[in-house]
Amino acid sequence: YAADLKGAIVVMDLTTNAFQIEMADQAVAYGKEIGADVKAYAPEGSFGDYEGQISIIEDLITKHVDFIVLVAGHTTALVPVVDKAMAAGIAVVNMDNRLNTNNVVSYVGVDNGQGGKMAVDYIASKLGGVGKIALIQGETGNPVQILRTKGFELGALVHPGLEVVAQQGAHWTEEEGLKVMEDILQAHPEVNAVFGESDNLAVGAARAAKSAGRSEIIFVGYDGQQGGYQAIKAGEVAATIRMDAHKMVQLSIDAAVQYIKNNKSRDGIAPETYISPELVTSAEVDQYIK
Amino acid sequence: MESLLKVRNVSKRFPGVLALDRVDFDLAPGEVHALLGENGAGKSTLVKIITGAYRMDSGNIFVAGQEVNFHTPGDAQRAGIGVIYQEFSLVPSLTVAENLFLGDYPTRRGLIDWKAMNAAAATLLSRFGVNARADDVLSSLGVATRQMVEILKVLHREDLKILIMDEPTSSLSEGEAKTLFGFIRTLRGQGVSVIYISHRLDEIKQICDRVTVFRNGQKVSTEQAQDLSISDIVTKMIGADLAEHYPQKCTALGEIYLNVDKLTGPGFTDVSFSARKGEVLGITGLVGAGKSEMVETLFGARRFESGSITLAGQDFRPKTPRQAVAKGIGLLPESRKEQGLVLALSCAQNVSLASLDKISKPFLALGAEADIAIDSFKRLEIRPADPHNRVVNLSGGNQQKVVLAKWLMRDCQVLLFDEPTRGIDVGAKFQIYSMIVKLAEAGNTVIVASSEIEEISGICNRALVMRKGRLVGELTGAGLAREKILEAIAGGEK
Amino acid sequence: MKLDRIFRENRQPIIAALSLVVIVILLSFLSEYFLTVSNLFNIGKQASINLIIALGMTVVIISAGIDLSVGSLLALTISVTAVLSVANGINIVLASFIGIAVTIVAGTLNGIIVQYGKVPAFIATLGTMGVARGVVLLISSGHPSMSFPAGFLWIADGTIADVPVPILISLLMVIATVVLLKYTRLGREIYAIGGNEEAARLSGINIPLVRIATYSISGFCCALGGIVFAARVGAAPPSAGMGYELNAIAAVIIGGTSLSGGRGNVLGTVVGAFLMAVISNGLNIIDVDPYWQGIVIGSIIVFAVMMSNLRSSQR
Amino acid sequence: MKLDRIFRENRQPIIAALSLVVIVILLSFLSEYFLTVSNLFNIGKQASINLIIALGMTVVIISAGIDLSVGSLLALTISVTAVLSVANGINIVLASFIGIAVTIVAGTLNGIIVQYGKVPAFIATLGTMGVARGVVLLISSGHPSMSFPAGFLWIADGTIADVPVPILISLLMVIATVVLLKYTRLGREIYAIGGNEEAARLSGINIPLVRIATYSISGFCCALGGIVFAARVGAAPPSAGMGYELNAIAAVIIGGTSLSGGRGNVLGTVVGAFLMAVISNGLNIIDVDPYWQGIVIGSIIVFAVMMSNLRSSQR
Ligand SMILES: Nc1ncnc2c1ncn2[C@@H]1O[C@H](COP(=O)(O)OP(=O)(O)OP(=O)(O)O)[C@@H](O)[C@H]1O
Ligand SMILES: Nc1ncnc2c1ncn2[C@@H]1O[C@H](COP(=O)(O)OP(=O)(O)OP(=O)(O)O)[C@@H](O)[C@H]1O
Ligand SMILES: [Mg+2]
Ligand SMILES: [Mg+2]
Repeated sequence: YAADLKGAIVVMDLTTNAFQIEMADQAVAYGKEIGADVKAYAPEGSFGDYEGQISIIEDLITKHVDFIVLVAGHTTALVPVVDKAMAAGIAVVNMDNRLNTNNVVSYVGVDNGQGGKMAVDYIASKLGGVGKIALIQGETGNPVQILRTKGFELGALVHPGLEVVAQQGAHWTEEEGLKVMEDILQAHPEVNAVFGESDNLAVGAARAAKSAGRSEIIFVGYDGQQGGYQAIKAGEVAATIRMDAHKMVQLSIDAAVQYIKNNKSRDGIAPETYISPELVTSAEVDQYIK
Repeated sequence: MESLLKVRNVSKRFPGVLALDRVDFDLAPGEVHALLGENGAGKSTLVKIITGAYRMDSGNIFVAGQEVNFHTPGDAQRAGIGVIYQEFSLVPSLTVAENLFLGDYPTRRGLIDWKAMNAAAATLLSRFGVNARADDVLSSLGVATRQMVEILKVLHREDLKILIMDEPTSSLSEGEAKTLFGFIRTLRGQGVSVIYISHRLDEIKQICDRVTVFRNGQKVSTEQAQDLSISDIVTKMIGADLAEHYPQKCTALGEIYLNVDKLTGPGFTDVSFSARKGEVLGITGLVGAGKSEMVETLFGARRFESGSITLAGQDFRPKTPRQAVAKGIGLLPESRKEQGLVLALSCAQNVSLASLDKISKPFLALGAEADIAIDSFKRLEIRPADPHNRVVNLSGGNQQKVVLAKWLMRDCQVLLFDEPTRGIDVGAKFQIYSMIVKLAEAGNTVIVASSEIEEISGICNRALVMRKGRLVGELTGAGLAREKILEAIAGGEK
Repeated sequence: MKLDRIFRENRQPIIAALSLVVIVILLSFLSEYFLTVSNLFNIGKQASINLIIALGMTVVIISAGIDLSVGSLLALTISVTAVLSVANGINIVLASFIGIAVTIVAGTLNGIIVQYGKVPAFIATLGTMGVARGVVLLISSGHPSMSFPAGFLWIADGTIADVPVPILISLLMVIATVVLLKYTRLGREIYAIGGNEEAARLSGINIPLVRIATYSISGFCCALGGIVFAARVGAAPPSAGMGYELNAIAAVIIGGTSLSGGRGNVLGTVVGAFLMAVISNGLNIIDVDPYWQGIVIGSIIVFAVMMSNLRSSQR
Repeated sequence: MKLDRIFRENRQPIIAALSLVVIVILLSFLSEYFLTVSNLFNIGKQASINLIIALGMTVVIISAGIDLSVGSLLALTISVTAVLSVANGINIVLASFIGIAVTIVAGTLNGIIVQYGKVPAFIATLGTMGVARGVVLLISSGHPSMSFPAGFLWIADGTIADVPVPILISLLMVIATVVLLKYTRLGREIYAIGGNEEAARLSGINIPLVRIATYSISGFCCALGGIVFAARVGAAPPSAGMGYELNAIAAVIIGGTSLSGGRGNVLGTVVGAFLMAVISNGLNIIDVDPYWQGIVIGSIIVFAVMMSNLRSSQR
């Protein structure tokens, strides 16, 4: 029913971030399902190339695509170019990381803060409310990192028995998680649980603990990436906070299609939709492994 | 007799220049064959073509009757051709020993045998009386020492059939040159053929059997050395007679302009002298005597430890060359490639390098810059006279003239010349000499550091003799005769 | 004869320009959207930041230096400007000038460390890259999202005589850099110290001054690039400019400037920056699979440079 | 006399080593956990990958080249090995050898492009960096998570005579590189072409062979680094090795090797790599705020290099 529509999903990173790759893949697949031609784009540059995202959207405006699903790299940086795209009649749906504007067709996302809190709650329940925890942050200064850290910190306040003994920054990669965890194990060998702000970080950190013979430490990741699921199944990571990429993509593209059908009017389209992050442990993990 | 090396009809064109024009050349077994010509005549180009460093455009080369076409210098080396290039082919960051055995290291069980290499190098160095250690890093050595290393690097090879020497003595003093000639004779005795390139024509009669002269990329003639006088050679080289005489020295000296008192620094100790306006003051001595250090210190390129310098009656303590230049001092350094020229820039840009303030108004007057360059090219006969040509493309001698032009443009009151005629052909040499004397006549102070006794004798009003960093004598008037200078230099070490 | 020389001495930028033309022609066959005025302006805007930074980088590289801190310096301008204006309410124009000034000082510091600290430029500017980025994170950490006022965005979105402002700014900077390098004493001295520092010193050139000036100039270019960036994104992301150093250096080298110093020219850099922007824009327009983009971009750049060098250095 | 010369000629690595010692002492006062055997092994393991890559980089830089593709080549080894073994069931040892071989070929290609294509090393390897990363993404795109078998992880976790295997591997590679550079003909020829390529050519050295060999060696080091990386992480993330080029180059230059080629030594690189690893580990151990880490790391490195250079080049 959306035949002949040209669409695009613009993410930050199609190389390192498995969750973003997943979103892109889902969007392309869902496009096929409904007969729209959806292509995935991400900037060439490495971490944090917002400027590259702007260039891509400018190129998409030039190409007159019908809709763009934007996983923005920054809350405000992309607002001007999104305004331009909307003015050019392109349906822009903001997904995942929230833009600081209402001038989009719709926002579909997950509450990252809530996810951070869920992670602490899970750790608290596993530790019986008492223990020492470490936080391994994503790319310092990144908006997603900031939200997840905030959620984690707020969540930790609720559990007076939990003590945050270490908090270190890393890029979003396995090897950074590994390295930071190795150092944490030296300085804070008493640590009982670790929250990694992405599955990559948790998997890398768990690997460090395993090498050091500390398999009893509880690791919780974030995103719901295949690597994370595998690690949960193998018992190395206890849980992850899953964001349902498929569902987000579906809601986003549906909103865009409806907007186009409505003759570019937002009537009847929810301005924002939050889907809940879900906790995935070894009990649920099988259904998600591909 | 069948030629060992036969060059037929070789041509080579560089952008804008026909460097070699259908040249023939023959080298007989066991002869020392001089290859002469003005700066830019094409001598070095022929050498590089023979060894495969350059590709010829057309022509044929035969070694021992076999046509050869070396693609790399390595091929020529394996065929028994050894070359001492005009421009150093040494690696400054490596040690003397490694440079001597570059590309041909002694090994033991596949690994480099450093002990053997250093020992062999030490033997070589002492056999030739070179004042350097096998494990000295080359960049810490003076130009003359490096030249000796360059020579030894080739001489020690055992498979040598043809030896090509492109201006090997241009930075050697007479004593070292003599030692070198001894070895050339020995090699000739062993049947090695030698091509010998030099601008020091007096050397030709000493060691060469035959002489070939090039002019403007063409061969002029080949003759027996004994049949030619030096002035014959000069005539052939420049295509006209050269009135070879030193300019009339200026006699009307002015007041003392530069005074040096008990100056001590790295390389020289307790040096005192003064120089007047209108004077050409020579500084001579053996290689490594400290001449270069001395003049570089006056120029602010090196720091001195104690003593004082007075310039025009005022205390002068230059910390950088910039301060010296601001006070009207110029230095023509001894190593043109490393110290004199910015090879990537054009000739005109090199000429104006020390005088940018003069053409900056506030934007650079590029037209005026080119005009000034063309003007000095005429005065110094720099070829090709194209101000926009990159200086790296000039022949060695012409490059030296560009450095000279740089300081002529600056209009200095004190000019320090360190080996000013290194690598310069006879014709140009006398032009430079008359230029130096003219500068003095105009009331400037000129200091010439040189190990060429001829020029000290020919143009200086007075000469200081240095030995191991100390002033050991002062020569004036009749004392400036050749023999007297030689005697003073050698001193007690005879 | 004259033309011949110009060609000979600028072989690399000229052939890079030819490659650029070939690629443009190819792309306009592959997509109807490519060769449109609006897309060309697009490319101009996209190239502008890299180009402005690369101009400063050209100056530094000609002097035989290198500046890895460009991305961080760009972010520094943005954050200082944003914190002053958005968070502290200082007038945006004044704030921008302060941001630019701070960045020039940081660039100058690079020069001082290289000249007087005798630290290789690579390490000195790598250090500054880390330090400046840290400062950016620190000063903007309390303000996760700062947006610039609409008027400021004119720098990115405005046009003068129908030409987008970022393109005009880059044009002005190109002219300024050409004049600097070709027609001023400082420019000539920059070539001289890059080509042979010792010869330059012995010609009485003030090496410290010239060297430090190159890094200050680079700092200024980063600052200007930062302002354009800030106006383009309308915000002050602390990760702005990450990885820009390699792009800027690549533009310079594609344009025929040699990393070993002493030679190079500005027009080459312009060609280099446009080559990169055109390829990246073109691949998006003709929908090359993102996985393939790295492969295609890498190959085209290597190929373009290879074309311009083959036979050039035959003897 | 002899010692004096050794000191004079290795001033920079020696003072860098002294800075390293000072930092170690400082850190052991700041944290009781720092100077423990287990943490030292930790640092050794963390330094190992950068060190192994930096050894190859040292070789390339001494020859006056540069290799920006190291991170991508490392990822290439990992992905090829993973795809062959994990996804296609080929024996892990065989798969590793194929991965290593492919990477050496890619490194050799760098050398061929630089030598015969006459492309500046910076651009050639920047191109390869993009191309190899693209290949990695392509071949691993169908396999989002590949984990290596437990036996393979021994390369990272195992010990021989109580010393962790990665440390032993780096040690072996250090010895091999020292021998290569100091005691083999190839090694000395690498110095020669870096110090004065024209002189090397005129001395009959086979420039193409030597130059290409340096890039092959770098490729081999990346491959080995990749194997250690894969075993450490236990997975094959396509982003492996991003940004490693700057770290490796920094280690080399901190160790006193000059980017202009012709000089430098392996022990300096070892010191450089350890200096970087110690600082990063130390800052984590003493819980320095992540925002401050960039500032502290940048400053320490610049300061360490400055110390080793001041007065060294006085005349
Ligand atoms: N690489 C080059 N590129 C362009 N022109 C060159 C090059 N090398 C030499 N030339 C030109 O070729 C001509 C011959 O130069 P060559 O070096 O052979 O002279 P030469 O006889 O050795 O002079 P000199 O006595 O000054 O060393 C000169 O005009 C020179 O400018
Ligand atoms: N940069 C340097 N470092 C260490 N030693 C040096 C350096 N430069 C020169 N020397 C040494 O200092 C001594 C004096 O050298 P200098 O070049 O001044 O001699 P000179 O009298 O000018 O002779 P010539 O110019 O003929 O070589 C020599 O033994 C030389 O090897
Ligand atoms: Mg010559
Ligand atoms: Mg001298």
